[in-house]
Amino acid sequence: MVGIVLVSHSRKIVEGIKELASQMSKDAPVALAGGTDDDRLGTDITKISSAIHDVYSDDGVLVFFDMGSAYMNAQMALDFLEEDSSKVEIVDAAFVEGAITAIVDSGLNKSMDEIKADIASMKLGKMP
Amino acid sequence: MVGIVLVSHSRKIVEGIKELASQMSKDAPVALAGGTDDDRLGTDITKISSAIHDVYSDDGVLVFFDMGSAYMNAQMALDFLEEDSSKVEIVDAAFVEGAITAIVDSGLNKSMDEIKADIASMKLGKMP
Amino acid sequence: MAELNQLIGALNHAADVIEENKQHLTELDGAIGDGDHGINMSRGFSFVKKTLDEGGFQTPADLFKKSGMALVAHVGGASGPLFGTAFLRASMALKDKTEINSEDYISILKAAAEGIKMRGKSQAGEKTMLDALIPAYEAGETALSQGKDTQEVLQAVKAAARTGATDTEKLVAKKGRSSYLGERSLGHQDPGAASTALILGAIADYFAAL
Amino acid sequence: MAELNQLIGALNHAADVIEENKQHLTELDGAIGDGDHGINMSRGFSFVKKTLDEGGFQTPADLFKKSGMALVAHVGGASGPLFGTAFLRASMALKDKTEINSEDYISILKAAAEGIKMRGKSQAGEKTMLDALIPAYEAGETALSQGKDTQEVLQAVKAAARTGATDTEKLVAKKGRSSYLGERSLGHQDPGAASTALILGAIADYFAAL
Ligand SMILES: Nc1ncnc2c1ncn2[C@@H]1O[C@H](COP(=O)(O)OP(=O)(O)O)[C@@H](O)[C@H]1O
Ligand SMILES: Nc1ncnc2c1ncn2[C@@H]1O[C@H](COP(=O)(O)OP(=O)(O)O)[C@@H](O)[C@H]1O
Ligand SMILES: [Mg+2]
Ligand SMILES: [Mg+2]
Ligand SMILES: [Mg+2]
Ligand SMILES: [Mg+2]
Repeated sequence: MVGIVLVSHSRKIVEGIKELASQMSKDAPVALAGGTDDDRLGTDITKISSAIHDVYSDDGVLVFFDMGSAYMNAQMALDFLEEDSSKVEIVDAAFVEGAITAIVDSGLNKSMDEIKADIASMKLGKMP
Repeated sequence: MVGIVLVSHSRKIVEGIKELASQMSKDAPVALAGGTDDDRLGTDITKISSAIHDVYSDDGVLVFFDMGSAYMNAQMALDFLEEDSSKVEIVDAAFVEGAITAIVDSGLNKSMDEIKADIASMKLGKMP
Repeated sequence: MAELNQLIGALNHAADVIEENKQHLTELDGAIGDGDHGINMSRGFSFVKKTLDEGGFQTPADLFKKSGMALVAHVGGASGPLFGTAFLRASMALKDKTEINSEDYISILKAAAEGIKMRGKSQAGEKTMLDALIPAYEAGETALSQGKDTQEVLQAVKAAARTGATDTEKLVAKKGRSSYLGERSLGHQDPGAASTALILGAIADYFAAL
Repeated sequence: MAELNQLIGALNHAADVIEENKQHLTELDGAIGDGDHGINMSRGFSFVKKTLDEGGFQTPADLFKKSGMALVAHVGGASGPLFGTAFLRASMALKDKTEINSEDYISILKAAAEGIKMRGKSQAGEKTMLDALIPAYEAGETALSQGKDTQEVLQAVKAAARTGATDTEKLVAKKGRSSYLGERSLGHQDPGAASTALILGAIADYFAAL
């Protein structure tokens, strides 16, 4: 199953999204990276890397993020990834809506490409 | 200033969005309606109505929602509103991204129409 | 067919049946939704029962309005505004009637379905409660046109709702949570259609037992 | 210009200057961002200081790499990956040099700016740290081409960074948080440009005082 990583400045937001999506999809591998290492609003590359690590498999990983600086830290995490980073993709999609669709899709055993097709219409041009 | 109401199945999600946006905009009137009246995942028309009430002014109110059933409950709340519901609009926009933009905009004293123009590109076709 | 007291009895019975089927409805929703439909309906109808206990209704319309408001306020899921709107539309259709006959019953089911369509921007065939409710009132209309008596009309409604609910297994969900699943929703019964069939069945059973 | 020990001293001084200006940077960010730039930078540079204290650097490149990683890991805001990438690019530009001269200094500033452009998908004129850093290395290049000595080059860099940071007041933000404000960002200094000017100023001051 495709792993889903949620990167947000806010721990609450990613916890909420995971709760919501898990009701509809118990099995999808979802990992969270919300807030800084000292639990302020912000993002943490170490949290992001270990979230990717937690849900990594050959099926790939999709990384969702809330705002531009979260994207930069996610990119940074990919640069230093131990795993094969060609299987990990940061996606430009509405955060809550895209993540829920992707989590449900992953639970249905859809492939990376199928999931990306399902969220293609949710692009927002969020990359900085 | 335009009031911003955030309706979500999850209390955590709306609390997180508000925290995030308040860092960038201290003054905008933001009210939350997250979770059911018994604090499960879901939405509550009473919470929605009182959130609208809390931020209502002649400048208008924009209501953001996470998923289709939240929209239905928000519509229901408008049907029963004490305030002038022609000034209250439920918007189809990416939840986190649209809400943050709108909250910052409201803090900048932008009008309903200006805010709606700023989030027009974040439409997702979320109404059921 | 029914005065205020009997309508109260019928709604009370419907609430009991929903409560008995809480687990079943939640399981249906767990398969293709978020697994809360039983909880939502049980909670909503427990407040309907409270409303019924408080009493003080002026007309059947008043009864349906207050019951609908209880659903709107306490269900928490999509079924709240949908069943709530259904009850409110039923209330509006009744105006100041003091008792209702079988024709009124079919009219309020139709009004309820229109309310759901409006609220949910939905229609027949999308694997929702409408796929129980629409065949139900259509069967009622047919029974009426064939000159059937009240009990027969009620039984026709019950049977058609049950069949409609079962037949949602053959539909791909287009509305609500289960629409996220697309084709994977096939083979599963829609929870909202199932609860609709339970309610209409409970009403028929209540009047049959009078 | 500098061996490992002096570079460590210069970075230590830069860290102290950032700490002294924590409040100021946070205020700048409070006006047009989310009000955390001082906190972010202070936290990041406190970990840089820790790294400097631990020591054990093989080369200047190693020093910049480890300092950059400290920023990447602990800043928490956009400035983390951006300054982090800047330091890492500086490290790569240095290769295995054991000391650096004023030409090397300008080269690593240029490499740092390229890193920020890549990471932030940004360019000059967007009201970011680049609007201090780019004029700074350009002034350094000019000073070098005019045959100025190391101290003069460092001072030219410092002065241009400071002017560049002040001039961000005339720019409308196109990147990062402040871009949400559009025209309303006019008249305010970009916090990242301000911290860039502080760092380059601290480095010049450190070497001037040697
Ligand atoms: N747009 C809609 N139109 C009609 N019925 C709908 C619509 N959306 C959902 N439903 C009905 O609501 C039921 C789900 O109710 P429930 O589980 O209580 O709410 P939620 O989906 O919010 O968790 C579905 O089985 C379906 O019958
Ligand atoms: N895309 C970008 N390119 C270059 N610099 C940027 C970019 N985004 C933000 N910055 C810089 O980062 C600074 C803000 O840093 P900071 O406040 O620490 O992070 P955040 O904005 O995530 O809270 C800005 O003042 C600006 O100089
Ligand atoms: Mg449900
Ligand atoms: Mg639900
Ligand atoms: Mg900031
Ligand atoms: Mg920040």
